[in-house]
Order: sequence, then C-alpha cells, then structure tokens
Amino acid sequence: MEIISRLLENYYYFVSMVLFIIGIHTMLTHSNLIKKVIGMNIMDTSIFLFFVSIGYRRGGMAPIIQPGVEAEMYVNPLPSALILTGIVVAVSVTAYALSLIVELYKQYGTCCANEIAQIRAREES
Amino acid sequence: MKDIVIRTVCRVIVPFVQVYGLYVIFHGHLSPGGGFAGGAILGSSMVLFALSFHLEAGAQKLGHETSSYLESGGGIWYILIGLLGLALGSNFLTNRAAGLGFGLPGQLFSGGMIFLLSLGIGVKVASTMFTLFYNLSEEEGSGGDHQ
Amino acid sequence: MEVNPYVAVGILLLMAYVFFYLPAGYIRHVLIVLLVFIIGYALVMTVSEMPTFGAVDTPAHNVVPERYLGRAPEETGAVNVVTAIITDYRAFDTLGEVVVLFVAIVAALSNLKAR
Amino acid sequence: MSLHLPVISIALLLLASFVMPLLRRGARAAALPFTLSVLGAVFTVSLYLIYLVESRGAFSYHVGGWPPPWGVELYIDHLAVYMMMVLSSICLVVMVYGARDLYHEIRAEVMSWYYTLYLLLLASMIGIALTNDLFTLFVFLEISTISACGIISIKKDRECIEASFKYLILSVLGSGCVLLGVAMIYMITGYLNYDFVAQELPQAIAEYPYNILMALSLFIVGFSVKSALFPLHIWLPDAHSSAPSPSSAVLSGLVIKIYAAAILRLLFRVFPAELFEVVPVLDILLFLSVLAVMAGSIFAMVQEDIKRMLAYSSIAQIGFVFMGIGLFGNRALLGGLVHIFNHALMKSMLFLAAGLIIYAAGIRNIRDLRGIGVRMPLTMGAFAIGAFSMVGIPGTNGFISKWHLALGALDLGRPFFVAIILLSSLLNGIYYLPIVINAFFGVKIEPRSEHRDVPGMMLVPVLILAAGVIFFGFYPGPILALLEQAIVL
Repeated sequence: MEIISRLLENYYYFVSMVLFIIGIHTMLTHSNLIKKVIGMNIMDTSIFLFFVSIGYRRGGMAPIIQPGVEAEMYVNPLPSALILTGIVVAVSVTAYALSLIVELYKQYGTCCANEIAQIRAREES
Repeated sequence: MKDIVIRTVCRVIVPFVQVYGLYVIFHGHLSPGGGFAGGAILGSSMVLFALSFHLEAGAQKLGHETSSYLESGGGIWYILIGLLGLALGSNFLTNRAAGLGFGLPGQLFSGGMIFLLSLGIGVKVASTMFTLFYNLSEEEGSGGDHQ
Repeated sequence: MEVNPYVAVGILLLMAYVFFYLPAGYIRHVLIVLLVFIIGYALVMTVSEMPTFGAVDTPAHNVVPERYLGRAPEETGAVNVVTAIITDYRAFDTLGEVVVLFVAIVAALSNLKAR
Repeated sequence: MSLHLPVISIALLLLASFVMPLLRRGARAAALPFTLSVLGAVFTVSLYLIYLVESRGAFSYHVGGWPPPWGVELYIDHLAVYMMMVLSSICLVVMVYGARDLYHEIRAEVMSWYYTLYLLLLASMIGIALTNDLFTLFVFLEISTISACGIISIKKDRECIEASFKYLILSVLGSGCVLLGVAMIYMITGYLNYDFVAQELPQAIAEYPYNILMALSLFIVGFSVKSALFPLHIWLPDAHSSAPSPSSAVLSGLVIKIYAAAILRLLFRVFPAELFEVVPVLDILLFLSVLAVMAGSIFAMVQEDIKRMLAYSSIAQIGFVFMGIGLFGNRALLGGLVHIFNHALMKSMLFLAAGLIIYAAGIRNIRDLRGIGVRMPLTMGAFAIGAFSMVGIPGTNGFISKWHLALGALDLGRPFFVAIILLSSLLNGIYYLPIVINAFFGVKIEPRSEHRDVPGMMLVPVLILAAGVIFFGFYPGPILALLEQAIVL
C-alpha cells in the first residue's frame, strides 16, 4: 500500500515510465516501420516528460526573472533547457528515419519489415 | 490544392506568422521562446505556404540553393561567434567575460551574443524544417502527380 | 539489492532472444508482454523510491539552479533563464544540437539522393 | 593558446563539415583535399595533445568560461588523448583510401555529403572522448548515431537502407536508455558533471539504491546496444557488411569502441567502487564478453561473405575490450584498452583489403578467393598480416593486447579467461588462416573479365596500416606507456 501511495505522489514519474514501456513495446513488436518510428517518439517523449518533471517545484513560476521575486519561487530551469536540446535531437532522428522509410518504400513497395524480409529471402533463393 | 479560401487566407496570414517568428527569436532572452521556437514558427510558415499553394511555388520563394546556404550559414555563424570569444582572449563560446555583453538586462539589445546566437539558431531551424519537409514530400509528390 | 550475475545475464539473453530472434507468433507476443512487464515492474519500483514530485528539497534543487536563477541576469544579460542556459551557460550543448539538425538534413538528403 | 586546442579541433571539424555543402556548387574538386587537410590537422593536434598531457598532466577546459557545475567541461586526460589519437589517425588513413574507392560505391552527387558525415562522425567521437558532462555525452552520442547511419545509407544498394534503419532503431533505443539513465542520475544528485556526480553518489546510495542501480543498468544496456556487445549485436553484421568499405572500416574499427571507452569512463570515474561490490556489474560484463568472444568467432566461421565474416569477427573482438573492463585489474584494463587501438588498426586494414579485393576482382564470396594471392600479392599479404594479428601470432600487435589481457587475468587469479583467450585464438585461426592459405597456395581460378588494376592510392593506406600492425607488434612501448598513465584511476 505504501508503494501505491508513493506512486500516486509521483504520478508524473509513474506515467512517464508507463509511456516508456509502451514506446519500447511498440518499437520492438510492430513490424510496420512507421509504427516503429512512432514508438520511438513515444519513448523519447516519455523521457522528456520525466526529465522536465524532475525540475518542477510545487507552485513554482516559469523561470523568467522578474524584479522582486525570490529565486525559490521559480522552477528549476536546467531540465527545461536540456530537454529543448533533447526535443531537437528527437526531431532530427525522426526526420532521418522517415527519409529511410520513404526510400525503403520506393525500393520494396512496402513499409512492413516482415514483408521486406520475405522479399529479400525470395530474391536470395 | 486549389481551394481559393485556403489560398487567400494563407496569403494574408503567412507574413504575420513570419513576423511573429522573428519576434519570438529576437525576444528569446526576455520572454518565453528563443531560437528554436521562433525558428520552428518561421519554418512552419514556409511549410504552410508550400502546402497551400504548390510545392514549386514554395521552392520559388526559397530555393534549394538558398536554403542550403542558410543551413550551413547558421552553423558557421554559431561557431564563428564561439571563436570570437576565443579571439578576445577567453574560452570558446564565452559571452560576457570576453567583453561581448552590452545593454541592461531586460532591454531588447542586451545579453551580448545570446541575441546573435538565437538568430543563427533560428535561421538554421527554419531552413532545416523547410528543407526536410520539402525533400520528403517532393519525392512522394512528384510520383503522385502523374498517376 | 542483491543481484545474481547469472540470473541477470540469463534474463538479458532471454530478452535479446525474444526481442530479436524469435519469429513472430503467439508465443513471442506472450513472452514479450511478460518481459515488458518485468521491465515495467523494475521501473515502477524505482519510481516508488524517487524523491517526491514537486517537493522543494529534492536533490535536483541544489546550488546549480540557485546560481542560474539568482545571477543569470547580471552574468549573461538575459532575463529568460532557460535561454540564458541554452545559449550561454551550456552553449556547447546547443552547438551540438545545431549540428544534430545539420547532420539529420545531410543524412536524409544523401539517402534520398543516393539512388 | 595550446589549452584551447581540443575545443578548436572539434570546432574545426564542425566548421569544415558546415562549409562542405557550399563547396558542392563551384569547387567540387576542392572537397577531398580540404577534408584530408582537416583530418591531417586534427591528427597533428592529437599528437601535440599527447605531448602536452604527458608533460603537464591532465587538464580540464571550461567551455564558455563557466566553472563545472554550471557550464560544460571538457576533461583532457591520458585516456582522452589516446582515444583522440586513435580516432584521428585511423580516420585519416581510411579517408586516403576512400578518396578513390568511394567513387565506385557512391554517386558523385553525394560525395561531398559523405565527407560532411565523415567529419561530423569524427567530431562527435572526439566529443564523446573528451566530454566530462553527461548531457553533452548524450548529444554527441546522437550525432555519432545519425552520422554513422548516414555513411551506411549513402550507398547505392538497397540493402544499405534496411541495414541502416535497423541500426538507427536499435541505436535510438540505446540512446533513449542512456538519456533515461542521465535523467535518473540528475534526479538524485542534481549534477551532470562527472566529478560532481561522483562526489554525490556515495551519499545517495543509502537513500536511493534502486535509482542508481536502474541508472547503471540503463547505461550498460544503452552502451551495449551501441557497441554491439553479444546479445545486442543484432544490427552489426548487416550494417557493417553492406556499408561502403571505408565506412565499414571506420564503423568496425572505431565507432563501436568509442562507446566502450565512454562506458569505461562512466564506470570508473562516476560510479563509486563500492557499488560494484554490491552489484556484480563487472561480472555481468565479463560473462557477456566471454559469450561475445565465443559466439562471434563461431558465427564468423560459418559466413560466406568476406565482409560479413569480418563483421562477426568484430563482435568477438569487442568482447576482448569488455573483458578488459570487466576484469577490473590494472593490467587487464591495459590489455583491453590497447586492444582498442590494435583492433582499430587491424580490422580497418582487413576491411580495406576486403574492399580492395571487391573493387579489383569483384569477389565477395570466401570460396572464390582461391588463388587470388598470386594476382594481388600485396593486398593479400596485408590481409595475411591482419589475419595473423587477429589470431594473435607474436610479432603482430594482436598478440600484445591478448598477452596483456591474459597476464591480467592471471594476476587476478582467473585462469579461466586465459583459456577463453586461447580458445578464441584457435577459433580465429580456424576461419582466418584457410583464407590466407587458399589465397596463396590454392588452385587458381580464371581471372574474371571485370578485373581492374589496384590503384596505388588505395593500396598505400592498406600497406601503411599493415606496417602499423607489425610496428606496434614489435614496439608497443609508447602506446603502453601512455595507457599505463591513463588507467591510474
């Protein structure tokens, strides 16, 4: 019971872990390549959610300094800044993966990993 | 797409979106936003234009040549500003300690190289978004039009 | 905390086998769900032990954000602390990020134009 | 000024890669000399940095002038300059080869993009070797992932797209794990800098044991996927065998090892040593490395494609590096680290020689190599030297690293690993030596019509690397002296 109450306290972390698992599951089980990329994005987003929620402070304000407000009143700006970088990295990886999928579709006529494997096996035999 | 409503609305809205993107880039050190957000807004305005008219129309506004110059230029700009700190006798990418800081905090022209770096990042992100969109959709679109 | 290395290696081998080698089918799906539940259980146990969400005294709220929040305007000239971090305190990361965008474009274009 | 050299070399590589697409229009011919001169400059800088670190000890560099917990820190110690030297030297030699070879594997329009990706790959690997910050490590990890996939998918064949997609998906899974580990470490310590994290972790163990354990296992899994440790090597054979030959040489020789060096730095500079007594991380790495050595050798024996065989052999050899890490003794670590350089030399040379054979004779199948040593004596001679080095015959550098690994295992009183090293040498002999013997003494087959002459510009790098294999087999002194200081942790 204590664990459940801890999980409810840390519900942001809990949900991001669940999303992480969903992302890994999608990435590794689906044979559709687009779905793999979607799983990859879910996984990345879950990590970003986790990272950003580390910096949250209850009742904190956005870290834009206003005169007369003490430093303790703002949320931690470092995770937000890092995740800005992380998001761009995820976008870049997604773009490159999509370009690979476009090219695979042009070459094999399908987006399904299993079908591509079948086509290759047929060609080799 | 040949819808006149969309075309007219886009023709009106795109300049405003671009001005807003530039605003977000230039006010990155004062308000929420910065190079990435502003660059994404700028890039999406160009994507919107290309979507609502035609891919070729978008390419006429911002050609492949220009966008590849912009991509490289954004990165070179960033590194050169970093080397400027080095040339002034400080470390790589040093801002205020190298004497680059100017202006009072809270004003538009303050923060030394932050403003310049944001500009470089914004240009880079905008051109990247447009180039990626254009190249991924061009390959598909050119095949689809003839069928 | 006690971890048996044999058990750990065994689980890792099993996971690798199921994820990467087992042909698609009913058994694979059941095993994958099982393994994903094991990973999920470990992650959830970790979550239950983490510092409380939103608390003021978590380890992450230490001297680092204190200096960022307290002295960013005078040290960098930017009022927005997040921008101050990404373009001044940790500008090297942002350089890496610009490079990531560039490398994504170059890789994507070279792939699309390669054939 | 000389303290700025590490960051200048990264900036120079990045600047060169940004300029490269601009050269495409007018001065296409300038791209290659430009790339080579940049690589040569970085190699010279790395040699000078070795001298600098030897003379004045390790130093740290604060990017932006901000002290460590606030800014990004580069830490230039013996291990970092060693890795930088290995990376830049192999990259330079391979690019000399690639200057000629790439034209028949890649369309001329995308050549300048290949140089761009290559320079970015080198820059990111140097960044991984030098950085002292967890998040910067992640950023450079992603740059190296995308550019490593990029130099595979740039080839004309369609197998390359599939291989690089598989590589990309698994690598992204690995870097996702690394980022989650970074997040957990940041959560419980509040720092990203290695030294500060290492300072905080011993106190945090009592309070958040599962967090640290989870972060450690996420790092291990993430880096194992990227460096193709045995059960997670699934992407490697396709990727390394279908890529253009220079890419294969760099990927197999350098890219998988930089991740091993990164995890080594994390394990020994960040995580407290008492953690390894509670959690048998090193034992797990050791078991996996033994499995990798055996499985890689056994899989390599049944391959028919020569580049595929070399790729599986890489899986076995990365096992030796991890064995050095897992044994956790000074001498074994020395063996594992020197194997990074030795394997980079011999494996890139073998891949280049295989590429030369494919270029000149159009042969990929091992059985067709019969009698090719008569037609291409220098290439096959170099290949033979590489094969001997793989087996670990004294006089080649492969012997040096295996010797130190075995002595290190004996120092720790674990003769089992000596047996493993001997057994794997035997297995290596079983699949490498018949190729060499058949090539020189086998029945000649008729030369095919598309047989091309071997250009000197492609042969010279192979011979340089072969000479390096022999040279460092007889005079390993300088490298070992450098590494002995690197492993004083």
